[in-house]
Amino acid sequence: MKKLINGVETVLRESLDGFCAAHSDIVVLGEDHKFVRRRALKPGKVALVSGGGSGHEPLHVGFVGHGMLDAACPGQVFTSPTPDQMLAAAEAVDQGAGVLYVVKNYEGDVMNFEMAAEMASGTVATVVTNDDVAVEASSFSTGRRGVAGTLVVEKVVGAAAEAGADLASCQALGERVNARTRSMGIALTSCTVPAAGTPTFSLAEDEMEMGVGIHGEPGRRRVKLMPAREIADEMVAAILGDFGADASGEALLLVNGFGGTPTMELYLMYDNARKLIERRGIRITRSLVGNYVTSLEMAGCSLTVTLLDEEIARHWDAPVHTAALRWGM
Amino acid sequence: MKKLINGVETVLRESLDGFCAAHSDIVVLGEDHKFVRRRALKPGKVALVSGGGSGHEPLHVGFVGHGMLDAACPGQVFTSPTPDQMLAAAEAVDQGAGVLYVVKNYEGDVMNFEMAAEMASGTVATVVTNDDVAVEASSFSTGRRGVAGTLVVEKVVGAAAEAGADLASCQALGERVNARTRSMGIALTSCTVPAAGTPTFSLAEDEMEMGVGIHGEPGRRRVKLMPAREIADEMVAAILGDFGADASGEALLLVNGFGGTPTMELYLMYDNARKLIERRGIRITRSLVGNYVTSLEMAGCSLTVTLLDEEIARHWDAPVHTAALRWGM
Amino acid sequence: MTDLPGHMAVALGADDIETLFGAMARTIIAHAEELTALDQAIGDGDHGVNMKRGFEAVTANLPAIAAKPLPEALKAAGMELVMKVGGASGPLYGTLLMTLGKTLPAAPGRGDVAAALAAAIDAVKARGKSETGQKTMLDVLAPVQAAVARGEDLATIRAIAAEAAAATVPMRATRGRASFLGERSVGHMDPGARSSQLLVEAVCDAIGDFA
Amino acid sequence: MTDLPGHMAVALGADDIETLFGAMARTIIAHAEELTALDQAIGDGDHGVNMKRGFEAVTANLPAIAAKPLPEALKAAGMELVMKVGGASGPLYGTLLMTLGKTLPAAPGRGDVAAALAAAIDAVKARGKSETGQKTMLDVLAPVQAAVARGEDLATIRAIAAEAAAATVPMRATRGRASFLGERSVGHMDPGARSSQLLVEAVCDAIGDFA
Ligand SMILES: Nc1ncnc2c1ncn2[C@@H]1O[C@H](COP(=O)(O)OP(=O)(O)O)[C@@H](O)[C@H]1O
Ligand SMILES: Nc1ncnc2c1ncn2[C@@H]1O[C@H](COP(=O)(O)OP(=O)(O)O)[C@@H](O)[C@H]1O
Ligand SMILES: [Mg+2]
Ligand SMILES: [Mg+2]
Ligand SMILES: [Mg+2]
Ligand SMILES: [Mg+2]
Repeated sequence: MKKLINGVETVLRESLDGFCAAHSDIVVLGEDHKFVRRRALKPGKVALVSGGGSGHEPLHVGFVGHGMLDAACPGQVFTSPTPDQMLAAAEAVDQGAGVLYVVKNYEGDVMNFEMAAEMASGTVATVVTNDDVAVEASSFSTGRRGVAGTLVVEKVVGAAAEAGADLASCQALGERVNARTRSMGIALTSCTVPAAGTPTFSLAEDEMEMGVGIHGEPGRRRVKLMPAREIADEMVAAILGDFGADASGEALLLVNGFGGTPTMELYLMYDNARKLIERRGIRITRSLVGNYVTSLEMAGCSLTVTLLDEEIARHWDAPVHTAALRWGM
Repeated sequence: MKKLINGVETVLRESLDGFCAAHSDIVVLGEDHKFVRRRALKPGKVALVSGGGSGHEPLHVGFVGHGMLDAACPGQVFTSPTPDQMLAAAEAVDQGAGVLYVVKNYEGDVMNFEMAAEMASGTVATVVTNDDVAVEASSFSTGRRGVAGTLVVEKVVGAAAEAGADLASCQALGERVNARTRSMGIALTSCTVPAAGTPTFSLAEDEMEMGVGIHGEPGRRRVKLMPAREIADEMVAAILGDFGADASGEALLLVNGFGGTPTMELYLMYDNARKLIERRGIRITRSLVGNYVTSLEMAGCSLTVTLLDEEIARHWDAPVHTAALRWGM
Repeated sequence: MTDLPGHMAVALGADDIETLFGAMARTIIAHAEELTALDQAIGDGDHGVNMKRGFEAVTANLPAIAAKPLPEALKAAGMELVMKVGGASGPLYGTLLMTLGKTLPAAPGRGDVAAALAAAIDAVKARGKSETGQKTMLDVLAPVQAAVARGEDLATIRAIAAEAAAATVPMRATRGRASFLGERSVGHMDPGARSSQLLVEAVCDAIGDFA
Repeated sequence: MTDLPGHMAVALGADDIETLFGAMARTIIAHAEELTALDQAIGDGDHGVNMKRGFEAVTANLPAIAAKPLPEALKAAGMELVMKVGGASGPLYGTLLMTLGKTLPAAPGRGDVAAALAAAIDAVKARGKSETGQKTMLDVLAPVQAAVARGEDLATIRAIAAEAAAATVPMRATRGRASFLGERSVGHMDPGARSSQLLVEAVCDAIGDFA
């Protein structure tokens, strides 16, 4: 395992210390490293709290700040945070208008946030994101994973909360954005959880995983490495096929790197995906390309498409000032 | 070689197409993919043009936009662009106040920009960046490489040009920022130039390269993998040692990922480096952490320290709106 | 067939509780790498790491935990797991222990144990929205509860736990991260089933020692 | 010792020029992987890729280039390299060919070739701020020029080019990317020295064919 660390026990703590020192104009570290919160809270605003396993940086701590999250709870690498973290975070940022938890759909995350909500004293609502089309949804399964589309939900609901929307509206908007968002990911290499010390899976020099999540978990299928165009084609087909007849009008396209793929290749994937999507009559009017919801050093990427409407586009465009997303201010 | 590409011949073209489509609000692609320029040019402003081999994205195309570059010329991967590119770019963005070339100190880049300057019809000045302390400067050698510190020069001079500074002032400021900037890099893995198809070098599971540049070139020394703290210590010592007695006051610290290192580790390195620097009596008042001057998928990072003064800090803080750096607007 | 040790019907002392939780913690910590490797195959490679972190916390607080009556000790250990393990296994094992704590009397007999286990398993199912047959820890916990209720001896209970864990290998997961793999989850032992087996074995050993 | 072919003192025809540049292009393209591998060891792994791109452009424009008189053909090929190769080798080989074009008469004799090569090497030194002994292409070009000036035959010139390239192996680089490696540049052949050797060999072959 080749990592820039001092020991597997202190990775998370040292990384959070660095993050909060580098962005001390935006964030404050909670006690015992339980959460990262906005430096400047806004009285009367619905508080947005997210969290999840670490190793996906900048998600979620990089999205704490004006126009997005009020707090994020970093779990151990790829492990849901614990209820005490969410309770402490909610308490630190609750401004009397209630707390909205944004939770990615993994049983661990859902159960821990659920326990926190049960223990909470204030008003709590939850939005569960499940944008990953690689996993077939079925009432007999855990359902779809929440992946990079979570960023879109956090940005859009963050803007609405900033603009004064109440808890119920924020929750409804979050569910609506999630319902209009689909993602799919692929990996060329695995990643190594520091505490595990060895790669989660291994791929031959000519293999790739189709339909991976963001935890270095194996995908749906192992296939031969394909040209970027064919990879994009399969991803776009899965995403648009899942939208079905709903897919038209304007859309946001997020090409998300998993951590080990060069920016050059991400833009190349964007070029291929965009052309395929526009050929289907959907106009890409908002774009984001980069490492936003990562899987440590995994090579690969995901595509996320959100079907826009006036409200969602307006909130996407609204000013945001976080460590990882910043515009308009 | 595992890459998200359609073929080594088209990597650069498709990637630039994607970049310019994703950021069409900011940039325009020049004909024959010779350069990327700002969409909105500012009459009467000194034009800043940079460029270099590709594979370092977001450098330089990601720094084209308000408050930074007017144009960037992307060469083939790790290969200086050619004089016709620089001539075409300069012609496209020259607003009558002259053109300043920002060139990283590699013989290829220097010679190609030199030929372009010799062929140019308008007024041209050049700043050559050479911030890499890993290479000993000597009159008998090529001198130091220009690495991640180039970002600082481009940002600061870009702000000055935006504010109306003339060509001579921009050049002088660029040289001053460069003189106050030092960097040093390390690598845990190599990278693979697409057209070459195999990694440039190879490292054992317990080895690292101390003092690498940004081209997957071998470093000064191959050493056993060390804890992050010791790595940071050697890098900080090299940088501050080179500044010598000049090193005091406020500084900017850039922890730059080479493309394959997780964000989590970059912040951990920031934490370690910052503490070591502050212990030496220098106050870190500006920070930047992320993949900005990359080496394809190489794992590793560089530290850059710029000693600030009021003018440099003010230009660093000034609004910028590019694909990769954005604040204040 | 020997019965569960008779003195289970009297209150466990601090030493007994320490032996019980100590045994559970030791086996989890000793098998952490194996559990992680199982989770690398069909999950996200953290089950051993998670469980180890939780049981290290239990170990660190063992004197305080063992000083309490058994029901309170179980609740405290369960809360420790909830606050330290994270992931899916934290809330589930936490719920299991906390519900045992809520249901068991201070001096439980065999019937009490069977009933408390049944209640705890129901609580896990409610928390996990899961059932047996989905390739999870429940596929070990449920047959073990049934064996206790039937009055099987410790050796038989151990054997049933081992068989049940092995029986998850051919299953297709429909809950937990392994469910994302669909058909590809077949052919691997469920990590949570294995950790449940280890815990059951540790408890059997500890109880055997009391006897 | 045979002299340079006598008809070098008459103007080269389009066929001869096509043969000359065709031979240079073919050898560079055929050895591109070797040149890249040399550059991976002490540079950035693109020398073969760069030179191949440049000589493919020369090949694509060969009819137009060969239609010009020799001096113009050399300038055109040099400009092609400048605009296509990039890196350090583009301006340097471009300058070499362009200066040859500026210096050689349309119907050069041996003395003209030696003088033109000397001028072209000076131009490369000026462009590269370099000298011989720094582990670069100059360490092949300079001894080859000296051999031409001394009147060596083609076989000797080839042998000198090969020896000169091999002699860069033990050198420590003080120019070019290899200089960043300091001591670690010792023990590897300079990629530009090798490409110069290949070009010299190709020219010798082509000239031999004219004879
Ligand atoms: N809904 C559920 N019901 C019961 N057990 C579950 C459920 N989800 C997961 N598990 C158990 O948890 C184990 C995984 O735990 P762990 O790896 O620590 O958490 P995570 O899956 O969040 O990484 C699985 O092997 C399975 O036995
Ligand atoms: N200043 C110089 N003078 C002469 N030759 C040089 C100089 N710098 C580099 N070279 C030659 O160029 C070769 C490298 O070319 P290439 O790899 O194409 O360019 P780059 O070094 O820019 O990647 C070296 O092997 C060396 O022979
Ligand atoms: Mg997990
Ligand atoms: Mg090069
Ligand atoms: Mg797991
Ligand atoms: Mg090279």
